[in-house]
Amino acid sequence: MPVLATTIDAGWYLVLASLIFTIGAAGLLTRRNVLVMFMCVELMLNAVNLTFVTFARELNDIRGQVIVFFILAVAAAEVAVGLAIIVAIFRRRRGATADDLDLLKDPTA
Amino acid sequence: MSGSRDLLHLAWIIPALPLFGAAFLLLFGKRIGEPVSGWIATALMALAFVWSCVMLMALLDLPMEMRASVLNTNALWSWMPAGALHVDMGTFADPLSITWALLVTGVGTLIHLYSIGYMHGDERYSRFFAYLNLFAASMLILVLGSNFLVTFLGWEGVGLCSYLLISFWFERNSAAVAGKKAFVTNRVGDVGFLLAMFLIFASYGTLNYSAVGPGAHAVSSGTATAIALLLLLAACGKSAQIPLHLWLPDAMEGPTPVSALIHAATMVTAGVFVLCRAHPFLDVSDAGTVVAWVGGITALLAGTVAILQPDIKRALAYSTVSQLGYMFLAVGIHAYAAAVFMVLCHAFYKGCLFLGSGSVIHGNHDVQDMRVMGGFKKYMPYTAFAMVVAWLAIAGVPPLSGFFSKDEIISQAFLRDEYALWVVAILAAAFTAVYMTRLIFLTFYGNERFRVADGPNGAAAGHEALPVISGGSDDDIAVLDHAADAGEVDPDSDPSPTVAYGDPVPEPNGHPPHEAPGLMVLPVMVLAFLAAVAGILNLPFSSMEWLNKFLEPSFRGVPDVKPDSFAQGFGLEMLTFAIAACGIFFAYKLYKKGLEHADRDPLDVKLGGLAHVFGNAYYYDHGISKLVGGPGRAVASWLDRVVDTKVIDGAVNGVGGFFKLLSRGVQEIQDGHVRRYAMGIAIGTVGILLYVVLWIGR
Amino acid sequence: MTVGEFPILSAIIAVPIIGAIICMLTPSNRPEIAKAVGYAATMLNLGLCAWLLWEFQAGVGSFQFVETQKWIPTMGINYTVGVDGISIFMVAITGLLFPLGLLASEKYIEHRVKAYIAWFLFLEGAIMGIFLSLDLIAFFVFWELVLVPMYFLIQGWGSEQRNFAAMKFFIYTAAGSAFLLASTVALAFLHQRATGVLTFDYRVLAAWNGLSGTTELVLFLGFMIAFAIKAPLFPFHTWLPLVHTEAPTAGSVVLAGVIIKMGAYGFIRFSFELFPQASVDMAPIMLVLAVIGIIYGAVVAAMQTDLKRVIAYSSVAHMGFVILGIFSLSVIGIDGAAFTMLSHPLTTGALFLVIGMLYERRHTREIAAYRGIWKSAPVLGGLFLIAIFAGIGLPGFSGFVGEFLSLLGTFVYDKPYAIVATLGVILAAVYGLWAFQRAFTGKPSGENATMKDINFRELVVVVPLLALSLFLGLYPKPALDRIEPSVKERVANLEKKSDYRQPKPSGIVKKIQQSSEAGK
Amino acid sequence: MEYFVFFLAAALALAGALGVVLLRNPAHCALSLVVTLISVAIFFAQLGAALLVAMQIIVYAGAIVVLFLFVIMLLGVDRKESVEEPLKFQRPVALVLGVILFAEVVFLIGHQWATGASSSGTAHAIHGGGAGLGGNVERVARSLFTDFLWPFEITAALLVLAVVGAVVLARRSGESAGTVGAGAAESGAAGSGAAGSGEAG
Repeated sequence: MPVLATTIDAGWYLVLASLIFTIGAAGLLTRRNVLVMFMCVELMLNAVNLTFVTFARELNDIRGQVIVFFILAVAAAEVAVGLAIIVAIFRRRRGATADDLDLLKDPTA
Repeated sequence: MSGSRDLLHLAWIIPALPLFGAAFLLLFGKRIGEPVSGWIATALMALAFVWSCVMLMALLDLPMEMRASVLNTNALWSWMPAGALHVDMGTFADPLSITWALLVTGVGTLIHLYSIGYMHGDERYSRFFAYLNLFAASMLILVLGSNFLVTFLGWEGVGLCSYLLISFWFERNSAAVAGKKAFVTNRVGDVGFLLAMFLIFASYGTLNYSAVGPGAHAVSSGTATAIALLLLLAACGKSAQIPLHLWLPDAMEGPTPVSALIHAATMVTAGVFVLCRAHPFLDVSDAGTVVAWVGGITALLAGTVAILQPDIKRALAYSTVSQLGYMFLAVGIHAYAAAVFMVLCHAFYKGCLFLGSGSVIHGNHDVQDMRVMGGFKKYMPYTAFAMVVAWLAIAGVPPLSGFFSKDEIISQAFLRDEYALWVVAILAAAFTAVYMTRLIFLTFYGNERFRVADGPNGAAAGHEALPVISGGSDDDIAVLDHAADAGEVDPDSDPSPTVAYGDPVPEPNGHPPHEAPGLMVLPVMVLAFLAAVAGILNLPFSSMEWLNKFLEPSFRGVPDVKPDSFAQGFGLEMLTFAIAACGIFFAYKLYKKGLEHADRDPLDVKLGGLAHVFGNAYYYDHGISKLVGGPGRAVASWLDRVVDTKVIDGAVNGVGGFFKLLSRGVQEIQDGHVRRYAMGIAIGTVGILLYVVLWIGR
Repeated sequence: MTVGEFPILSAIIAVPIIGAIICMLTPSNRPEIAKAVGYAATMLNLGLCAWLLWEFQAGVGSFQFVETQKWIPTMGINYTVGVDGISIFMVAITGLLFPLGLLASEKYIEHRVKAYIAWFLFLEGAIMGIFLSLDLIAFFVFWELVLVPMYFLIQGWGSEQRNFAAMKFFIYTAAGSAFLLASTVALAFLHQRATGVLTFDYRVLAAWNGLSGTTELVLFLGFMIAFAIKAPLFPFHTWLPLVHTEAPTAGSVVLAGVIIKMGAYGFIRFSFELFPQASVDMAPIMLVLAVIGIIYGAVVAAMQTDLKRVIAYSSVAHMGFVILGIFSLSVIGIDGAAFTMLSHPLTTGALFLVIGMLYERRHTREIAAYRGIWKSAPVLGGLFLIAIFAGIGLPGFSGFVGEFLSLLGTFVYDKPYAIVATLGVILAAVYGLWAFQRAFTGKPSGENATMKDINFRELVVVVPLLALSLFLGLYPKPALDRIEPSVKERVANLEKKSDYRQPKPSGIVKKIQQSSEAGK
Repeated sequence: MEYFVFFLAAALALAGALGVVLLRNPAHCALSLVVTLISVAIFFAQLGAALLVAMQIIVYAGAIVVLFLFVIMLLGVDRKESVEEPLKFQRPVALVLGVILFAEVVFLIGHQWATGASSSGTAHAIHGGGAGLGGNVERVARSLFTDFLWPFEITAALLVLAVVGAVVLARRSGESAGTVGAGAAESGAAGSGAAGSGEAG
């Protein structure tokens, strides 16, 4: 397969990636649905992936792509476990939002 | 001769015998039971007495100058080796200690014998004898110790036994309180003893008696005075001298043999013993004056209190305090041999009086209020006879022992130019004659007040006749306990409650008394005999002062003062006797018919307002009780409730509270909301990046 | 049999901890197995302690049986253990108290026996570690480790207020140890800065003595707070009565017996050697606090209505004597202090054990609830009385020896402190006998009249302590012979490293001794 | 052409991202997430990472988003989220933080210090270098199975653990593990989803 190396300046990719990352981060902070928060995490991961691949090209280093490979694998594992936790929580309490999950709080306070 | 010395090194056997008895009876006494345990204890005491006699022979075998030699010391084992301090557990056999050992074992044996009868049927019979043996052992350790610390071991040991025996009938609260009071008061004196030991060690580095003589001369006279005064404080505690005398009258809560043995014959003379042992400190300092005046004042004041006591044992207790005052007076004027002579004679006649009074109480169904006695001579002739002999002895009627012993002290006071003390001593002698005569006449002569009176007085008094017990230095709890005790009067388990001045007259029990069994009468008679003849130990004729000569090695360097002429000596003695005779006559006039009304004492009437002061012992006991029970308790309670709980612990909890409050504020952030935490992370990230940005941009 | 190469000190620390682990592995529905493990471990350790005592050379002041293992070499932290005359008896008494404590808990502990025994064994190991460690970090680790089992013992098997008491104990003492850790680390780094060697070895740091005056004082204060809280020195004592009342019997025994001795031990072992000049300078303040503790503890003890609180406050007074002896800076005084540390566990242990027995019978510690039980339970009452008298310093019992030497040492050093402190013996009689009078004398009624006397198991628990107290009271020489060389070394070092000089005995002493020699 | 594709994809990616954050129905969010993921795949293609393009589509857009939708449908949480924000200041602070974060990152992009320089040896080069290194897939594979073999194996273990963990977590208490599909994460999660649906029904 021929290498489809673009000539677009890396800066564009990086700015775009940081935008997506920031949007994801802001979404994580503002959304209350646990699933959507999860998706925001995925957004941030993707932004980082994009950065990695961009730098892999810029620096002419294949290891950037290898890292992304690992990130993908870890993301898959994370989603599996995370969704399982969400399912378990939903079973126990009918709440849908992260605000319902405040068990870490000292109940006496 | 060296054989005798080797023998003297075996002096430790004297205390070891009763000590073994105490341990044995404490462990197995309950199984052995009555009366065997009593006999075991008595036999061991008798053996100890025999061994003391052997020691005496060994001592007499030595030449005069070797009798108090340091070589008579036998160190059994090294007790407390620490730094420069080397204290041996050892014995020191010299005339002084052997004299006391003979006294303790001799009188002790008699009192043990008496107790076999007296304690008959008591539920803690064996334990009583274990305590008695333990007491004897401690007392013997006290007198035979080779240094101050061993003496202190015995000193505290007798205090312990005194506590145990005073509160022997601990079911009665007043007994328990009295025991505690005795121990605590003694402890005040012990502080003096401890500090004296510290000072002795700090001044010349050893606590051995063998170094007392050179030590006293080596230290400055200020130090010597301090040591002597601290020992005086210790002696005041143990020997019930003013201002620490208040425990002795209350100690009469104990069984009567205990009163005789501990609180008349032996333990209370420990103070005299220690001052005699440490006499070089008195010799080189002026502390003797203080000792003499403490003794003189005690002798006089206790005598004034004794004349109005309704309780036969309390009267004797105050009498003991008074007689001990004489001994202190003698020690204070450096007439040590006279003091020892007095100790011996006093042990005999006071032992006899106490045991006699025990017989009286025993025979009179455990009632010890003299106001409801009278005419007992008819019912208990032997006891009456013995007590009359002892009475004459203590009152100072020649040729009984008391005459010689007391006269010796009074003459010595005069001869040593202590005229003020001499006057005090003579006055005290007069009081002695009065209260003893009163005691004898109220008990054995006059009208028979134990019969139920048909006058209005008897009936009226009878109904209020709950024996209100003299309190200790206790407090509201004790008061409550008194009420509880009063509510459940149980004469069987409440033997002989003491009666204080001003207490209502108990209901006459109506039964005539009976003579005590032979086992009890025998020791009383023996003591009466000794009280009568003990004077020959030290007759005031220069060739017959055997005791003085015997004790001389122990009191080396103390000047002996003799009357200038026989006439002067004789005159002084006759004067003393005349005073005593006046006292006897005065009391005889008042009490020969007994009491017309049980609740009205003629002397009381005669003295008017003074009677209350005398009868209540100058309100000293009340005052101390009020002080300890009032402000003392208030301060302690304030320390507990306010200082400890509020201030100190409050500060500690306050620190905790402050942090708790602080954490309340911080806790708001940690509210368990995941997104809040995420926000925290975000802020942190932004912050770190900001730092990086600024770091690059600088 | 000689110790030889056998690591006996490590074994003494390890045996109870291994026992605790084995104990945890036993099935919880078979408490008798856990009990057997507990007895086996404590008895084995007692045996080891006895062996150690036997092998310990008297007359030697330096450390014996020293073992060293690298622990965290990069930080200069080693595991170093050793024993000298001051610690040997603390180890021995710990070894003695634990089997007795276990035996005393036999009836008192009914639920979660396994966990109780495991914690108890763990506690023993930690305490042994404290008395044997010669590395400051190891010492600190064990110091903190003691808190954990103690916390759970109080919290799990205490009385009504146990949660509060456990928390207070933990936080109070942990607060003190924070200062200890800070000072330790600071000391080691200062030493590194001066010499280039980072080490926490006690012996190396003790030999250094290169601190400046102010630094030394600050570090001394850091150590002092930790030790003073544990000791407990007035005014850091308020946790003690609370914890004593709430702890189970064996907990109280161990607490009063050895845990509060850790503070006093720390003063002798660490403060003197590491901060000699500061110790000398601070001695007057420590003496004042000790004297206040003696008087105050005794006065407040008299006012208590709870038997355990009486004894707890009396411990405050007794520890005052210990601190007094230590900061008298004289051989006699420190001898007395070290001896009191050995003797106090015996008497106070016996008292707490007897109170525990009363509690098992009546389920109350209020003095007012008891009355006249000497009549119904004569042996129990007798033992309590003996323990009281032994505790208030009756000559013939070990308490007197320690008290006497402490006071004597202080008197030689500075008279006023000793004079005031001596008044404590009066107050001791007041609280001791008053408590006895209120609880044991009078006419018993109701449950008090039918109270069962002591049984054989309880006799076995109490009698050895009192017998040992009596023995040491009459013949303290074996103990003093082993304590004194170490104490002498401590004082000699103190003189070498600070401007302190022991008061010289006056010339009179020689004269007297000569003249009494001549008499022979 | 390149720029056109890039900006189109960039616009789609940003729109998708904003959709995830702003849409109130979780199902819609998931769908807009797919848009972003596919756009990112396009970027990967532009950047010459052929293997990652395939993985992005299969794993992310395929498996993960499907999983999200599964859970959403299964649990019936496709209700709209309320607009109210219970936590004070959460939204404005999040917005401000987002802006600052973006500014900081962009600032850092402009610095050589942050982006670093190429350290490429021949072994890791994407272009050129030694002959016979093959295409992108081969190069990634070579790197993966030589230098990164150990992390690769650990990742495998991680995935297995994740499967087991997911099964254990999603299993209803007391219910036996039942049929656990070994291997892929999806099957485990799906199994749990089935169990969950039984309860929901």
